[in-house]
Parts: sequence; structure tokens; C-alpha cells
Amino acid sequence: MKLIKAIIKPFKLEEVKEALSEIGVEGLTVTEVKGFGRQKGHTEIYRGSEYTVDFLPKVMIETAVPVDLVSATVQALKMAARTGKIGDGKIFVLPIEAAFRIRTDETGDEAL
Amino acid sequence: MKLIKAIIKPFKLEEVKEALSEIGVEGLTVTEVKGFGRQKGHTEIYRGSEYTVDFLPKVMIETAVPVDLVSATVQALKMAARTGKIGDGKIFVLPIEAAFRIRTDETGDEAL
Amino acid sequence: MKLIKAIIKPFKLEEVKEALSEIGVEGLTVTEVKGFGRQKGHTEIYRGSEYTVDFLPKVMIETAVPVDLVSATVQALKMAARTGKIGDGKIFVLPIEAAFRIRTDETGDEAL
Amino acid sequence: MNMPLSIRFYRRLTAAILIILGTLALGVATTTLSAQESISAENLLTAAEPASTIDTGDTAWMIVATILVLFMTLPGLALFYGGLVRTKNILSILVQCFAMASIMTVLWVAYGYSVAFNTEGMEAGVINLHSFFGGLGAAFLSGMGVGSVSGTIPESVFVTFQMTFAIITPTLIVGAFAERMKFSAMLLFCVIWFTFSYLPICHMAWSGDGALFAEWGVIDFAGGTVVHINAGIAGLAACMLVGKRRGFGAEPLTPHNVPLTLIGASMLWVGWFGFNAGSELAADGTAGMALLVTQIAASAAALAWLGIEWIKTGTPTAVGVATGAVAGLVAITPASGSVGPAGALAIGFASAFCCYLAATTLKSKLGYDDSLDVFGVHGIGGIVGAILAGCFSIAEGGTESFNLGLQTWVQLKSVLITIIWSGFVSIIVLLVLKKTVGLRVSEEDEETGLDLSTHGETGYTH
Amino acid sequence: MNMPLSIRFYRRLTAAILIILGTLALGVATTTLSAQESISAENLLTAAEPASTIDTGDTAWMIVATILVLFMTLPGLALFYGGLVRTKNILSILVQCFAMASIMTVLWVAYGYSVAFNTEGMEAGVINLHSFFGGLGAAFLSGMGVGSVSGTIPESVFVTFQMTFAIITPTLIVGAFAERMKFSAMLLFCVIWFTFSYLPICHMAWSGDGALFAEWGVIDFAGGTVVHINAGIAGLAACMLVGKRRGFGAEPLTPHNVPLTLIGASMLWVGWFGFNAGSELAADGTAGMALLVTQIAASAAALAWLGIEWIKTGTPTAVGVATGAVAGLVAITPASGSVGPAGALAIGFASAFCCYLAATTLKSKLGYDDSLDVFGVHGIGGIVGAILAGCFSIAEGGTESFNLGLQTWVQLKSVLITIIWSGFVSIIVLLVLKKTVGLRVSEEDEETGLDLSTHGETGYTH
Amino acid sequence: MNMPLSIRFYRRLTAAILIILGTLALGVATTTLSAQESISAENLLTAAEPASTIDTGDTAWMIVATILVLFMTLPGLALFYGGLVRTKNILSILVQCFAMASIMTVLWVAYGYSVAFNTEGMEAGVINLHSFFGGLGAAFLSGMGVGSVSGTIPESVFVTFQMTFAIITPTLIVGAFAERMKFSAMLLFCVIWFTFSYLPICHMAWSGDGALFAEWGVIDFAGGTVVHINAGIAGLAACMLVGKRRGFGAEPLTPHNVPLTLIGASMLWVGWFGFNAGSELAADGTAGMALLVTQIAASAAALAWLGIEWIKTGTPTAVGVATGAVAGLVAITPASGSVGPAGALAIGFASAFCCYLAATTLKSKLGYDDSLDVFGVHGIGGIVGAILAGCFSIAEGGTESFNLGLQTWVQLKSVLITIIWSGFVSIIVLLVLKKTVGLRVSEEDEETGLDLSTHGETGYTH
Ligand SMILES: Nc1ncnc2c1ncn2[C@@H]1O[C@H](COP(=O)(O)OP(=O)(O)O)[C@@H](O)[C@H]1O
Ligand SMILES: Nc1ncnc2c1ncn2[C@@H]1O[C@H](COP(=O)(O)OP(=O)(O)O)[C@@H](O)[C@H]1O
Ligand SMILES: Nc1ncnc2c1ncn2[C@@H]1O[C@H](COP(=O)(O)OP(=O)(O)O)[C@@H](O)[C@H]1O
Repeated sequence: MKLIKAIIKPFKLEEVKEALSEIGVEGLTVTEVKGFGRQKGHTEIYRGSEYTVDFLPKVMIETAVPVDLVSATVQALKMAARTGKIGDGKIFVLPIEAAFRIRTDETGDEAL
Repeated sequence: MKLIKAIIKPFKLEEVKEALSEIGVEGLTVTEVKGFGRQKGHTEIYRGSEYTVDFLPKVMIETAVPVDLVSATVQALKMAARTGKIGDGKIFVLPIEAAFRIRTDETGDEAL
Repeated sequence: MKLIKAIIKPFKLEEVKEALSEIGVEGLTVTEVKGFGRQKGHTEIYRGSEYTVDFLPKVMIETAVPVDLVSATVQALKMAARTGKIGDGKIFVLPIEAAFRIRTDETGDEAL
Repeated sequence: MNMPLSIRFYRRLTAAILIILGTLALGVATTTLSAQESISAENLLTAAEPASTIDTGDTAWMIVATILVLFMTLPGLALFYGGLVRTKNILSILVQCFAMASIMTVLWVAYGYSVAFNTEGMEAGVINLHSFFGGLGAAFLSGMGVGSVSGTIPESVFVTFQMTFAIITPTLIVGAFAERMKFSAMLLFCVIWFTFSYLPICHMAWSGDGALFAEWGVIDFAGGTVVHINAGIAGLAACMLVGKRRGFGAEPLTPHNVPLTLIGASMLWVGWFGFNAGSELAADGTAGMALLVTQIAASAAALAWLGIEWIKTGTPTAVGVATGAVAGLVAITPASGSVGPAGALAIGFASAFCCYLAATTLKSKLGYDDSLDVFGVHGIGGIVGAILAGCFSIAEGGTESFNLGLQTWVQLKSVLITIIWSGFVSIIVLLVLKKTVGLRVSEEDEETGLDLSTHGETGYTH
Repeated sequence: MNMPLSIRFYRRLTAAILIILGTLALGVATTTLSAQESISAENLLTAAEPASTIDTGDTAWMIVATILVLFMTLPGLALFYGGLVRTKNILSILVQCFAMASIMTVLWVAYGYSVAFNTEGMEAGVINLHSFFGGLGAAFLSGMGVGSVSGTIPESVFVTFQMTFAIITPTLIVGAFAERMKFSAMLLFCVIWFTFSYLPICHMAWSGDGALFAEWGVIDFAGGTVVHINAGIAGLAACMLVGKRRGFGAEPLTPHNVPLTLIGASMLWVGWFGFNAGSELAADGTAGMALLVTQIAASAAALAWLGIEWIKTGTPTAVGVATGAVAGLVAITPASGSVGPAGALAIGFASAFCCYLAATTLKSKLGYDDSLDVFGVHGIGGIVGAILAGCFSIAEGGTESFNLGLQTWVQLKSVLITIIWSGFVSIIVLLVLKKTVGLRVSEEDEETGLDLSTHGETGYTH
Repeated sequence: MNMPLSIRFYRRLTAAILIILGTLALGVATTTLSAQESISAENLLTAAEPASTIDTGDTAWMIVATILVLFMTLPGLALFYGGLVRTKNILSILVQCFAMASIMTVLWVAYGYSVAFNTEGMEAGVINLHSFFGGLGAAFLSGMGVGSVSGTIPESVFVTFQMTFAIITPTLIVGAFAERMKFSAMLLFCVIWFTFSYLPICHMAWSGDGALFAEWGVIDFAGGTVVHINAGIAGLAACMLVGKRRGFGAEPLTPHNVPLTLIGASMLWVGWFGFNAGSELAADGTAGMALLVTQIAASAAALAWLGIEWIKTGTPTAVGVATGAVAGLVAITPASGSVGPAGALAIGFASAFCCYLAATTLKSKLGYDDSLDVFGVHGIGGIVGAILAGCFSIAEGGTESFNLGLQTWVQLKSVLITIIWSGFVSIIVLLVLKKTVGLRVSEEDEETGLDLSTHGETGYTH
């Protein structure tokens, strides 16, 4: 089981969710984050002075998937989240050692 | 040392925090997240049109614990967060390779 | 490649970002979180009754770095985020098994 | 919990009936003995004076006063209350305030104005059924046209001005059972309470010669009994019968948006000038003095509350200063037509002290969950004001006819009748509703929040 | 999409011209036949009465009414609209409302007041160019001084009161194309539309003897045609020509801050008393009745909307109750000087039903994206009100001279002319702007939000 | 930093005393030479006319004007400022505004009204101590009753109207040292400054014959010197002596809630009509013209600020348009009783330009941290308005007696005296407080935010 962590552009969330649902990913958790990277921030203006805002709003998706779904998930994420412009984001794959569903006593892949 | 990541229902946070304190977990970090899973979202109404809101408010707890506390932590989490109804959430256990306390130079289990 | 996860005091964010930029960390993702630990919370007052607020506002920084940058990153984080007072936060190092840049098809260290 | 309650209820019922009867007898006796003239006599429906004409200045002021009092409810009170609840219940407060304003408008036109202000069957010095309820002769505003005049203003303006009082009073109660009461039960309760408690108390105080409190000579310029005590008691009854919020005492049920509350408090403050100075029904010296003493009492109470907090906890709070101001405004209400600056200062300070104790110590001692302190601020503040109005009043037309002891007794009697009457009506209605439609939403709905579970909406999307 | 549009446009152009000419002929005919007196005659610029002096009561009320109508735009409408858009566009709404208020003030002083209210060349019973446009004799308020009087109030107050109407009307349109229109295009559109649609319609209805609608004897007390239908049609045209928002129909484009919207709705509500009761231009019985019926219609419509939602979806919403109140306020506007409480109730209910259908069923059937329902609420509500104003009006000076059928026909004609005129002007201007400056921001800017892309700011920082 | 400051301080002290003495001499000379009549003469306490009776229209308007000016502070200014600070300091602003309103009310009743408006010892053409300070004869409003009349309105209304000016002026200063000043120090500073700077300047300008500025014949209709310059200078002194906020210049200290600021700005705008048109103390043509020119100046300045931003940065901002409107309102204040529409346009534009420069270029050049631009907007706007009021004034009673050069000199002198007086009082008080209670919260408290560290609360809970 792996934890797939993807940082994407916020307005792509809906599309990504649908793409993942289609390939059988049944659950995911979303966090609103601020990202800093190659994509430049914007300037805001307050009473004539300009301020650069370095951090851009991004969305982080975390989903735990069975090992055999990992590459499909990464593929689906890439397709759905890509705009081709700088700032599209990253995907990281992390190992999970155990998983539990709180409601039942299921563990492992069954818990997802 | 392991990182325990649990996604739970928001109103269970207080209870979970207390359950973890009791078994000796001394620190944790909480993030407000939105979850998508088996639990159905709700519908909202705006000027006569219904919209389905797929994402539900959840809370993610992350706590780093020494290896010998892992199963107690998972157990405590399960007991405190369970309502028995769909949407209770998940627990994931991830490996941590190193930990540091910023204030001092402690590392490893001592840093927790 | 490792995922460095640091929980710090919010007002240190700017300094930390600059410290990391300097040593060559090119991207990071920031989440607003609430922390519970040794640092005591504050009391709030509402119509004469006091309530203890246990959770304190913290900021979580996540950055994926190549293996050879790990210790420099940890060091930079520690220097920049330290105030010496309780509640300065933690740094955790987690393994990453794969990384992808969504915009291109780069993987591994190149994706960062 | 139902059994003991119903027992207690029957006990209370009997007690209440006895007390009412006793007080009535007393009232008749006192009236014939003292035969005072009501100091709040300007507050009447003067349909009997057909020769009067409109004064444009008075009319201008009373139109504005009417608008100001509506402004107190929408958005004033709605925001004051809305900011104090948790995020998940903000819209329920707003919908309730809007719905109340709308329903009361329609009911006021249908029968409210008539039951409150129709003087048919009333006679100076005589206590009869019409000392309690007005007739239905003016139902659906029959007989009122563009040319109707009341005092020096168009009757339409008088009707609308009084309507805004009939709007805000039941809406005040909403704060007591916020975050948990069923929308349908809440509407039914308010409509029935309005009919059987607001209208009669309003009639007793303000409909002129032959009305109960007016015959006694009560000083209730802008609504200490009619509005604040009346609503405060209903709130206390309601929050006890509806029960505590989930988590009360265990978790902090703190305001979700304090700035909203302070915007609301400010609007209550400015609108209150329409309430108090408008109750003179004219743009004259008494209205001017009401303006001034209202400002003084609000300020004194805000400062006192701030000071108490600063001394007791070291942290003078925003919610505190706003609550203090409202407490002062409540207390000056009955007295605003008859006290001077010094009396206003005293009333403001006294009100802040008493309401502070009620909203903090008393509430936590007795353990009822009056979510937004309707009883603590409006009930207690109203009582303090109604009683002190007697003490600090500058007698009209010279001091010789003004007997302080007698006046205070009159004030006390009126307060008592209001407490009993409103409490009695509230308890009956709530018990009936509890057995029938039910008072509370389900636990799950309460947990989710009323916004989503009852209204299908969320307040904020980021 | 340009080709078919331009074809449709030319068809419409021809049709419109024909219809206008036809109606004009009809108007002249009807006028000479019926020779009614205008019921909205109080709404005139009475520069012709030099002997009149100022009444302080009327002046006091009209100064306040002016302030109340400005309050409707800033912050009323700004918040009502602002809460309904997404977080990323809140500031664009606020800037647009502030900018409109400022620009219209300057234009009103420069030529607006003159084109709307100058009576030069007008003659009772004669339809000529000046039945449509006022002259430029009062441009830059020339001839107006501290001592100028209009009726019983200073002319400066009349100028400013009417200015606030000229401010709110084009600002209403902003809601139709919210979240996507270019700031520059939006300003240009509003300025030109103001000049060629607001000013003439205002002149036709309110400039007195010799003006088109006034000659017909239209009942438009406070602006059913002039304000609401006029703006509603412009909104419909604009939202269709600007095109739908990205994501319309696919994702929920729901309000970001419902409390803000309800604060705004409350302010619209209280300000509307200045709008309606102020249109009497005096503090008298008609103003009082306008106050009362405004409150009744708003309440009836709020309740009706709440009820419809409760029955249809089970969840009476906050946005619903506020929208209902506004629909009722819109519909009572033309009728507020001539209907009684019963008529107000009927108009309120009717308006809620029609606007509900328009804002939900009609809009989703026809598929235009009127972001904040300018057409659904103001256009439809205005039409309902303008027509029912005829039906429910209490004829002035006795019933014998009041012909219900004829009056309704007059109302219909005025509504129709307004629809055609405003639609025609709007379409022309929008098409020209589309070819020149362009109507929409870029896709990316729309995605980012207008706040950051156009105004370089974000609304909230946590 | 203490050493050089105290040195600079003594230098300034000496300089100031010399300048004041010099100007006084000059004043006496000029007065005897020109013996003009004060154009702001309506602004007087006319206790000397016992035969006058109340006009209901004037009274109606003045009650409302009073309410409008209070509305400017609560919630207007509180929100305007509150939105501009960071989330962690929002409540500190709100508490400060509420506390100021309450304290000033009490002080005004105690001695403020008397020191400002008591005319005992004053004589036309004579400069003596009472040209600067009123006597204490009216302390605790002694001698004022329900029947007291001032001009054509009840004295109670006059007292309350002027009280609202005494409330808003020191509250304006709060914006300069926002986010860092100690609550106790801030209260002490404002109370002492109110006593020794607000009251005398108010007396000099508005207490009638024998008062310094009035003798000169200053034109300050609604408070250019008394309110805006007075507060602006105090703000500048305070922000310099309190020191910059942590992070000033390094991190963006941007507004946390721009919509809040725009709600506040709107309320300031609508309330300002009470301020300016109310300063006429009657509902007449001058009040009407003040209404109109206030609207024009605000709009002109809002447009100008928007335009400057659009040209300079390409992004017309919401904070900008609101700040522009306030700048225009400030500048028209002294002139609102004597200029016409064209003058208002000019004053609006000029004010926007000057305030824009002050709030952006000047501030960043000189490096003081006037958090919310109290000096940049109120100080500079007030100066621009006070000077231009001379240039654009329509002389009362014909032009022959109106000497433009002389009038401008009178305006300049009054501005100068105000600057020196307010600056002097502010610096002294601040230095004393710095040595005693201390001016700033601790670094940690500033970092945490004043809401939690001083008031034990947080503004928002999600
Ligand atoms: N090394 C990293 N660790 C964690 N998050 C990163 C890292 N690099 C980038 N990110 C996240 O990905 C987002 C996009 O990265 P960026 O460099 O701007 O563009 P791109 O993904 O197109 O290379 C950033 O805003 C940040 O949230
Ligand atoms: N595969 C997953 N990866 C990450 N988070 C998940 C995953 N599945 C579920 N979740 C999280 O857990 C929450 C509860 O899951 P859900 O399927 O609704 O109910 P249950 O936990 O009872 O099976 C979801 O809202 C989501 O936040
Ligand atoms: N075991 C843990 N797992 C995850 N987060 C932790 C853990 N312990 C502490 N934290 C986070 O670090 C923050 C600081 O920890 P705390 O114990 O208060 O002080 P310090 O870091 O100085 O020891 C906490 O607020 C919490 O967010």
C-alpha cells in the first residue's frame, strides 16, 4: 500500500477527483495549502505600495492505494492535473506500513 | 519511530486528543481537511437549484510515536474516533527515518 | 529522495523560506495546522467564563529534497525556525519512493 | 424529564393564576385610591381626537424612528446574535430574524395592532377585560386610510412604528434557544407568544386610560416591561424547556465572528435612538432628552462592563463592551422619557453590574443554557431599568404630585405581572409544542449545524 | 457566435423601431382621447411655482430619504451582491459599486439632472422630442443656488434625492455580468446606458406634463419602469451578450459569504423606505402609507419565498428569504404611493411567485447566466409591480374617474416601451463594446478571479 | 532613542511657544483691522436667545444628524479601520472605538460641553483666556433641562450632536498607532488630548463671538481644523513616538478583510451627511447644499484616486477607491457650508491627489508608520479642505465684503494654530506616558496580536 501525495492547481481538483474515481480510487483527502516553487507569485497593491506574495494557493491530495493501483493513479493524476504551464505541481509516492478503517476492524488494502 | 496519520470526524477531535494524551502521546498536529470516500456528501441549495457538495469536512491528525507506542496509539484512536457510522475515517502508519526537535538538538524518540 | 516535514511557529515562515532557498531547496508546500504539545495553550474569555484553547496555530512545511540535501535542509530549518522557547516545533524525515513533476514527465530528483 | 416538569408546571400554573388574580384585585384597589395619571400617556392611540392635523417635523422624525427600529432587528440583532453562534449555525439565526420580521408584520396588520391599541370598551378608572386586551375593531387596519391621523402624525406611521416593536420583541427571544431549536417549533412558539403575551402586555402598558399598567400610572416610556422583561422571561423559559446545547459546559461554545457581533451591537445602539426618542412620537425636547440619556446610559454601561472585566480577568473584551452597551440601552428604555443625565449614568452603571452577574455567575450557578443571554441582558436589564425608572424620574408638571414610594411600587407591580404573564404563556406553549411538534432538532442535526440540516446551506465558502 | 447575433440584432433593431413608432402613435391617440391626469404628479420638478417656500419637516425627511437611498447602494447593494459571488471576485463587486456611485454623481451634476428633469419645451397634452429627453438648460446645475426651491424642499435636496436613483439603477445591472466582465467595458456600458436609457425613461415617467408616460397617466410612484424594469432588461441583455461564466452549469457557483448578502439585503430593505416613502417628496400621509405598504410587501414576499422553498425542497434558505424580500420591495415600488395594505400583501405574494419561477425555472430553461438574478428579481418583479399597481390603486380624488382597464393598459404600454427602449440601447452598446474594447476578461483572469487580475488585491487574508 | 527625542522635543517646545505667541499677536492685530463676521456663525451655542422656540422639522433633522455622526464611529470608523489591520488585531480596534465612544460621552457631559461651548467671559472683538477655553459653568450640563432651547432645536439635541464630534475626533487617531499601542496608554493619551487639544480648538472655532478663530472669521463649517487636522496631527505625533510596527517595511502588513473596510467606508460616507449637512443645525437650503456638495466631493475624490492608481499601477483597488472617498469627505468638511458644486468637484480632486501623495510617497520617504494613514488622509485632507474652503467660498450676503486673500490668510492661520497646538499637546502627553505607563505592548504581545494578548479573545473561529 502506498500513500500518493499530489500538489495540484486548485481549479483542477474536480477533474482530478473524477479521473481517480474512474480508475477505482475510492477515497481521498484534500488539504488547502500554499505552494512555493518555480512559478512566480503575484503582486498585490495596498495604498500605492506593491507587495509580492510568494505563496500561491494549491491543493494537496492524499490517497492511499494498493500497490497495483499506484502507477494507474499516478498516470491519472498527471493527465487530469496537467495544464502544461509552470506550477502544475508534483506527485510523491510514500510507503505505508499499515492501514486501518476506524469504523470496522478492517486493515490493510481492505481498509481503503 | 512511526508517523500515524488519522483522518477522523471533526467533532471527535477533543475525545481523540484526550485518549491519546492518556496513553502517553505528547504531541500531535491537526489539519482541517476535506474528505471524499464512501460517505455521501450533502446537497446545498442556492436559489432553487441543488448542488451536491462531495467533500466533507474532516480532521487529519498526525503524530509521531516511538515504535512501541504504535499499536496502543492505533487502538486509542480507533476507540475514540469510532461512531460506527460510515465516514469514521482511516488510520495510516508511515515510517519516519529521523526526527528532530527544533528548540534543542535532540533527535530520535527524544525529539518527540 | 526524502520528504522533510517541519512544524514551526507561524511567524518564522518567511525566515525559513529564505534559509531553504539559500541552500538550494527550490520548492515547498505549506499548510496551516494546529499543534498540541508541551507548549501550553492560551485562555480565552467569553462573557466572564474562561476557556482554555489547547491548540496553537502552527505552520507545517513539506519539502521533498534529494538525499544529499537532507542534512543541510534539516540544519537550515533548525537555525531559521529556532527561538529557543518551547513550541518551536519538530522536523521529521520520511522516505519517498518516487516523485513526478505533473507538467513534464520528469521523475526522481529531476522532478523536484 | 417530562414527568417532574409537568408536575412543576401544574404547581406553577395554579400559583400563577392565584398571583394574577391577587394582583388584579390589588390593581383595582390601588387605582381607585391613587387615581394617578399615566406618565407614559403620550404613548397612546389618539384616535379620539379627530381635529388634529399632521406636523411635518414630527412625521419626518417618526418615519425615521420607525426605520431605525426596523434597522435594530434587520440587520442589528441578526448580526449581534449571528456573530455569537458557531459557524455552522450562523444562517439559522439570520433566517429566524428575517422570518420573524416578516411574520410579525403580517400578524400586526391582521390583528396585532387592534389587540394592542384598540381602545374600544376602555374607560378611565375602570379595570375590565379591555384593560388587558384591545378589541378587534381595528383588525386588518380597518378604518385607517391615507388621511388618518394619530396625534400629530399619520396613523400609518404610528401603526408602522409600533409594528417595529412587535417585530423586535419576539425576535429577541431567538437568542435564548439558538443553535438547537426546531425551526417550525420556534416559529409556532413565537407566533403564539406574540399573540398571548406581547399583545396584552403592550395593551396594558400603552393603550391609555383604562389599561392596567396605565391606570396604575406606570412609567414605561419605550418598553421595559412590554419589550425587554417580556422577551427576557420568555427566553429563560424557552432555554430551560428546550434544554442545553450539546457540549454546553464541556467544550467552549464561543462566538465564530466577533466583528459581526460588534457591527450588530453598533446598529442596535444607533437604532435604539429611534426606539427611545421615537417613543415620544414627536420631535421635541423630550425626544431630545431621550436621545441624550440613551447615549449616556449605553456609554456608562459599556464602560462599567469593560472595567469589571479588566479588574476581574485583566482582559477587557470586545464581546464584553458590546454586551455592556446593550445592557445599558435595555435599562434606560423604560426611563428614557423621564430621567436626566445623572439618572442615566446611574441606570447605566447599575445595569452593567446586574447583567454581568446574571450572564456570568447566575447562569453558571443555575446551569441553564441561555445561549446568547437574553434573560441575563434583556430580562435583568429590563427589570433594573423599570424599577430605577421610578426612582430617577423627574415628575412631570412639578414634584408635588410625585410620590417616589408609590411609583416604585407601581413599577414593581408591573414588572411582576409581566414576569408572571410572560412566564406562564411561555411555559404552556412550550409544553404543548414539546408534546406535539417537538422542540429540538435531532442530535445529528445539531452536530451538523442548523445551517446545513435545516436550511440546506453553509454560511461561508472559502 | 458573432454572425448569428448580428443577424438577430438587425432583426431586433427593425422590430424595435417599428414597435416604438407604433406605440408612440398609440400614445398620442390615447392621450388625446382620455386626457387623464398623472397620478404620479407629485413626483415632478415644480420649478414653475416660484412662490413656494421650504417646509422644514419635509426637508428633514427628504434629506434623510436621500441618505437612505444612497445607503441602499453603499453598502447595501454592494454587500448583497458581494456576498453572492465567489471569494475571488468580492472586491470587483465592491469597486464597481463604489465607482458607479461616484461616476453617476458627477454625470448627474454635469447633464443627468437636466436631461431627466428639465421641462423646457414641454407642454401638457403634446408629445414632442421633449416628451423623451429634457433640455440641457440645467446642465451643471446652472441656475440652482442655496435659495432654490422645488416644491416644499430646497432644490439641492431634490437634485441629490434624484441623484441617488440615478446611482442605484445602473449599479443594479452589475449583478448580471458579475465575475467576468472587463472593468473598463463595464464602466463604459453603464455610462452610455445611463445616458441613453436611464435618463430618457426617467424623463418620460417623472418630468411632468408633456412627458410620454406622465401624459398617459402612468402610475410609477418610485420607479418600477424607471429603475427596476429598466435595469433588469439591461442586465438580461448584458449577461447574454457577455456570455456565461466558466463552469456555469458544471460546478456550483455558490455564494462565498451568505451573512454579507443578508446584511446587504437588510440595508436594501431599510433604505427602501427612503426610496418609496421619499418619492412623496414630503412627510405626509402618503409617505406614511408608502412606509407601511413597503414593509408589508417585503414581508409577504419574504414569507412566500420561504414557504415555496420549504414546500419544494424542505429547506427554507437564507439566500431565499433575502431574495424574496427584495422581490417584494421591487414590486411595491411603483405602487407604493397608491395601494393600501391589502394590495401590498397581494403584490408581495405575486412578486415572490413570479420572481421565484424566473430565478430558478426560467433561468435554467433558457440557460442564460444572470449571475445574481438582476432580470429574475428586478426585471420580473418590476413588471409584476408595474402592472399590479394599476389593479390595486386607490384612485386619487374618488373612484368615478378611475378606469381600471384603461389604467392597466397604460401600465402595460409603459412597461413595454421601457423593455424595448432599454433592451435596444443595451444591445447596441454591448455589441459596439464587444467589437472595440471587448466585454470579457481573459479565461486565465477569470480563473484567477477579478480581484487579483483586475484590482491587484485579495479580499481576505487569514 | 530617548535622548535625541527629548532634545528635539525641547527645541520644538520652545519653537512652538514662540510661534503661538507670535500668531496670537498677529491674530489680535488682524481682528481689530478687519472685524469680519464669522461665516460659521450658525455653528454657535445660542443660549443668549431665550425667546426662541423649537422647530419640529429642524429638530427632526438634527436628531437624525446626531445619530448619523454616531453611526460614523460605531460601526463606520471601527470597521474601516478594523478591516485594514491584520486578523490578530481586529478586536483591539473594535474595543478601542467602543471604549472611546463611551468615555468621550461621559467626559462631554462632565466638562467637555462646557469647556467647548460655554460663552461666559467672551466678548466680540476681544481676545482673552475665554477665546481659547470655555468656562465651567455648564459642567455636568447644569442648567440644561427638557425645555432648554438652542437656536430652533432643544439644547439636549445640540449637546448630543456636538458630543458625536467629540467622540469621532479622538477615535480617528486610533488608526495611527494601531496594532501596537498599549490599551491603557492609548486611553490615557486620548482622554488628555481630548481635554487639552480637542476642546480648546473646538472652542476657538465654534463658540462664537470672542473665540479666536471665529473672531478672525474662519470658515470651518463642519470641522476641518477642529476635527481632521486636529486628529491628523495627533496621529502623526503618536505614530512617530510609539514607533513602527514589527515587520514594517519588511513584510506586507496588509488588510485582513477588505470588505469590512468598504462597509466601514460606506458608513462613513452616509454618516458624513449628518456631519456636514447637520452642521447647519437646521433643515434648510444650506443643509441641502451641504448634502449635495458632500456627495460631489466624495465622488470626485474616489474617482480621482481610482484614476491615479489605474494609471500608475494598472490596478484600481478597492482600498483605494474607499480611501479616496474618505479623503474627499474630509476635505469638503470645512467648506460644505459655503461652496457650490464646482468648488466641491475641485476640492474632491485636489484632496485625492494630495492625500494619495501623502499616504504613499511621503510616508514611505519619511518612514513613519502611520498604520492606517490618519495623517495622510485626515491631516492632509483637512489642510487641503481648510485652505480651499477660503478660495471656493461663495461669500454670504454678496461678494463685496469678501476678500479672498484675507480669507485665505485667515484659513492658513487657523490651520497653523491647530497644527502647532495639537502637535504640542500630543508630544508632551506622549512623552510623559512613555516615561510612566509605557506606550507599547511587549514584542511578544505584538507578535501574538493585541486581540489575544490584551483582550483575551480571537476575532474569528472557523
Ligand atoms: N521540493 C518540493 N517539495 C514539496 N513541494 C514542492 C516542491 N517543489 C514544488 N512543490 C510544490 O509544487 C508546486 C508547483 O511547483 P513549481 O515549481 O511552481 O512548478 P512545477 O510543478 O511546474 O515545477 C509548488 O507551489 C509547491 O507547492
Ligand atoms: N484511500 C484513501 N486515502 C486517503 N484518505 C481516505 C481514503 N479513503 C478514505 N479516506 C478518508 O477517510 C474519510 C472517510 O472515508 P469513507 O470511505 O467515507 O468512510 P469509512 O472510513 O467509514 O470507510 C474520507 O472522507 C477521506 O477523507
Ligand atoms: N509527536 C508529535 N507528532 C507530531 N507533531 C508533534 C509532536 N509533538 C509535537 N508536535 C508538534 O510540534 C509543536 C511543538 O511541540 P511542543 O511540544 O509544544 O514544543 P517543542 O517543539 O518545543 O518541544 C506542537 O504544537 C505540534 O504541532
